[in-house]
Amino acid sequence: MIPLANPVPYIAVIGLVLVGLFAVVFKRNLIKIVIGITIIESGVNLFLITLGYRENSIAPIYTSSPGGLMSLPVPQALTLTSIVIGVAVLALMISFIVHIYRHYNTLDASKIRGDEE
Amino acid sequence: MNDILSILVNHSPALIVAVPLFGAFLTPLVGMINDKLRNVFVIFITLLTGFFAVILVNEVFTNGIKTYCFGAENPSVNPVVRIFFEVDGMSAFMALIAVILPIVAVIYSWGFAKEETGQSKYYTLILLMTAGILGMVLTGDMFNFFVFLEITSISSAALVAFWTNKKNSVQAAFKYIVISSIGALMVLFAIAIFYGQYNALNMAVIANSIGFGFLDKIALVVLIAALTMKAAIAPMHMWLPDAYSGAPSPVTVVIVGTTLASLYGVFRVVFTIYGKQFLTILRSFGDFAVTPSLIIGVFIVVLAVLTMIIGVFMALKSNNFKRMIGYAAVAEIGYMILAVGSAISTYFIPTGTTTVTMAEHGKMALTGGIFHMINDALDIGLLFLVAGAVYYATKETSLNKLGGLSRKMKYTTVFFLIGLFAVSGLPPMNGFASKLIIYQSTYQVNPVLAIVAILCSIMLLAVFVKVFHSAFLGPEISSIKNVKEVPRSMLIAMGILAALIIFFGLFPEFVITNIVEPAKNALLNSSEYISAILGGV
Amino acid sequence: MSKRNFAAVIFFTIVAVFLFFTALMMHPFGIFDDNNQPEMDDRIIDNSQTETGANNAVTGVVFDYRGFDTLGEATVLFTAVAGVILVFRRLKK
Amino acid sequence: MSGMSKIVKTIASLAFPFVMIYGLYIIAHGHLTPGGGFQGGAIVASGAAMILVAYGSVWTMGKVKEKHLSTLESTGAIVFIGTAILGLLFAGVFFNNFLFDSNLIFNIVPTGGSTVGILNSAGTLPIMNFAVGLKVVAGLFAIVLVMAYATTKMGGNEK
Repeated sequence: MIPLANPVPYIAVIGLVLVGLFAVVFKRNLIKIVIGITIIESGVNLFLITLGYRENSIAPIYTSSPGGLMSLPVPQALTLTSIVIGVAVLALMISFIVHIYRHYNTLDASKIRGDEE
Repeated sequence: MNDILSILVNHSPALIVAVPLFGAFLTPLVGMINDKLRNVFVIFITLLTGFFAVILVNEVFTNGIKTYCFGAENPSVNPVVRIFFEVDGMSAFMALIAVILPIVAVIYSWGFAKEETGQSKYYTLILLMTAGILGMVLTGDMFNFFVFLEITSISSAALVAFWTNKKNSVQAAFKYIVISSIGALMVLFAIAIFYGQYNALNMAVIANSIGFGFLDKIALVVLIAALTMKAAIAPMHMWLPDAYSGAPSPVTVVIVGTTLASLYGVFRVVFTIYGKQFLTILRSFGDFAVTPSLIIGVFIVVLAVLTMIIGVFMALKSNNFKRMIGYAAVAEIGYMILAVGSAISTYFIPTGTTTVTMAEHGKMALTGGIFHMINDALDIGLLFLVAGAVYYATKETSLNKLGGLSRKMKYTTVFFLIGLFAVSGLPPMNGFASKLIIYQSTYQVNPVLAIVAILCSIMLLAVFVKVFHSAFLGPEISSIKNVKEVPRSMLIAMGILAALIIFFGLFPEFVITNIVEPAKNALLNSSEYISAILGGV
Repeated sequence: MSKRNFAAVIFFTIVAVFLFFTALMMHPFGIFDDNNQPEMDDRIIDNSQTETGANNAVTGVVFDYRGFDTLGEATVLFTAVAGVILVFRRLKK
Repeated sequence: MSGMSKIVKTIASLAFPFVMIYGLYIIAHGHLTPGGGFQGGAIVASGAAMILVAYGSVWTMGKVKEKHLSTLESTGAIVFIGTAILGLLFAGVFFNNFLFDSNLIFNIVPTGGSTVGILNSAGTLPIMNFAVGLKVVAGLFAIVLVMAYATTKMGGNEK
């Protein structure tokens, strides 16, 4: 029996991942490929955060908290880490693109080939 | 004295990663003072890391699995909340590979990178790459594995683009970082699935509670796809020759380590995390039972054959020294996973449906495969260093523009011959020792595999004989008349690798019993890995 | 060209179908029943104040329970900065 | 980029101190309220990036060298890993929260449950927060600065 209780957040995650994957697989512009990777990353981050939600819960912070059930802290920490990693990768990818544009004068992936000499 | 040593041994899993990280953070500051001081400092850091690796490996091989918890002396194990490092035989084996390569690369760089700008960042990134590989192979936590995977891929991509004035390097770096960041995101996706199901991130905990439902299968497929992508197994091998040939040679030597570390990730996932599920019978046809291990094994063997053949044929076609070695590296990866795939498909078969001898062959294949990992690192590393030396002396990598180097560069020629013999599996070198085991065992599994493997070896020999003929023999080419032998530091680095190759070739038994056997036993014994964390040892 | 596109479409569709089923099979959103209690997180929520002294459990996780991850993450940023500066350096001395 | 109009420059320099104070607050209260080293560092770095956009990368490069940022970043990283190593020296475990429960600084243990929050608590966490904050400020700003400077200096097509 498939548990069908409210899978909408997960479907949103999959939607984001697929949009990103679509850009990576079908687009030729390097900037668009990078945007696709960033969207996949947002999808995965959303997945992690989604896993941490608990019904009727508050943020896991005790400072002046009203009390009650708390949502899970570990996915939030993981997402934080993964966001920073995403920024780092993005910065490096963009700097490679700058150099690629200087060499080839184009951003079309099908025209960017290494020489076989 | 003994006290200090035992403290160091106790903390070696943490220190082995902390030392290169600390060194990497300090390198830019030291680099502002003096170039020579910085080089000495970096070599010192790599040697210190090597020292910690040796005492850690010694400890693991004598006393079994070593765990280290970050942040607490008496951590709670039920549930596991903190990050654990878990070093078993296989991790220790990989740690050895991971510390040998940077030492060689850093010594080589002293001469090789003397003329370049941005050396401080270059050495920083090499140290970071070392730390990343070590973290990947030592950690016992899935998310930690992901973080270190990213460290290695970012630092190696940046170093691939070291020569930003070359088209090939920059586009190879972009290709490499796209592949590796997609791979890393897939790993993260699988981690999220595990976390959602088992509320755990520790590998041992996941391995203990794993089932084989739909989500587990998805996670397995995603993990294997991501890590084989990073390990350059066909059909995702295309980035490897580009990246290997685009990067400066000493960097390539360390990148070989990152590729092997990704391969280690595949082994860890398949053997340890899913090890308990190997014998679940999915469907049986009379006497013949289909198990996950059989499916995974056959799948890996098919990929392996594809990888070997593609690698060898592309190497035959290529006309660039470094690209050729890159394709040979692809083929060598094929050998490793050929052995491991046949091991998986034969060793783990439910009792009653197989004979004991078949399992023995599987075990032997695994020994060969693991032994070949370290041999591959040494052989391919040496060949790339030779190609780097040729490039340093002539500024050329195209075979058409090289010739008659043997008269001017005697030592380099000798090192190339050693590498040639080793990579094409001729005796007395290490490549022969491991490939012989692979041939023997895969022949028992399926003769066709062994025949393909032998044919590929012969063609690899042909490839490198061609290189030897056109680059080192023959008439001198006028454009490279005033070539000189490379600086001493580069010769020393090549000498270290060559000495290890000959040593491994002359005493394979010694190496197998002391290093390879513990690694193999660790892979085959996933319950020990689990109980080291959960079961109070 | 179109053959390659066709293969890409097939690949994309297969991935989409499998991911969709993954979404359906995940545990229900926001609901933790008896055999699916988040033991690790509950332990952190209960003890983070007394074990780390931090009121913010997330900071407790980031810097104490999983502090080594944060070191790795800081290292990733350091690596990226080093990489960017390396890539944009002057090539001639 | 030679900088924007005088209005933008004035507004940016007026807003910069507030952004900075907000970022520092986020870093300092990381162990009590939502936020921490990364988030606060990102805020301060974006404030610095605002100055960069307003005044142009050439002017900014004249004031701040990437070498200094690199030093600052290394310092942050060394403080971070140094705190972890001090845990090894004082408490015998790498990454131990050795200040917590000691009689030095940041040593107040909150009583469980909902509290107002005391700044002087949480052991090594605030130190690590500051180290990471320093690192993130220097790192992100270095990335932005180097990219902006390199692309203005060398133009689009020059090799």
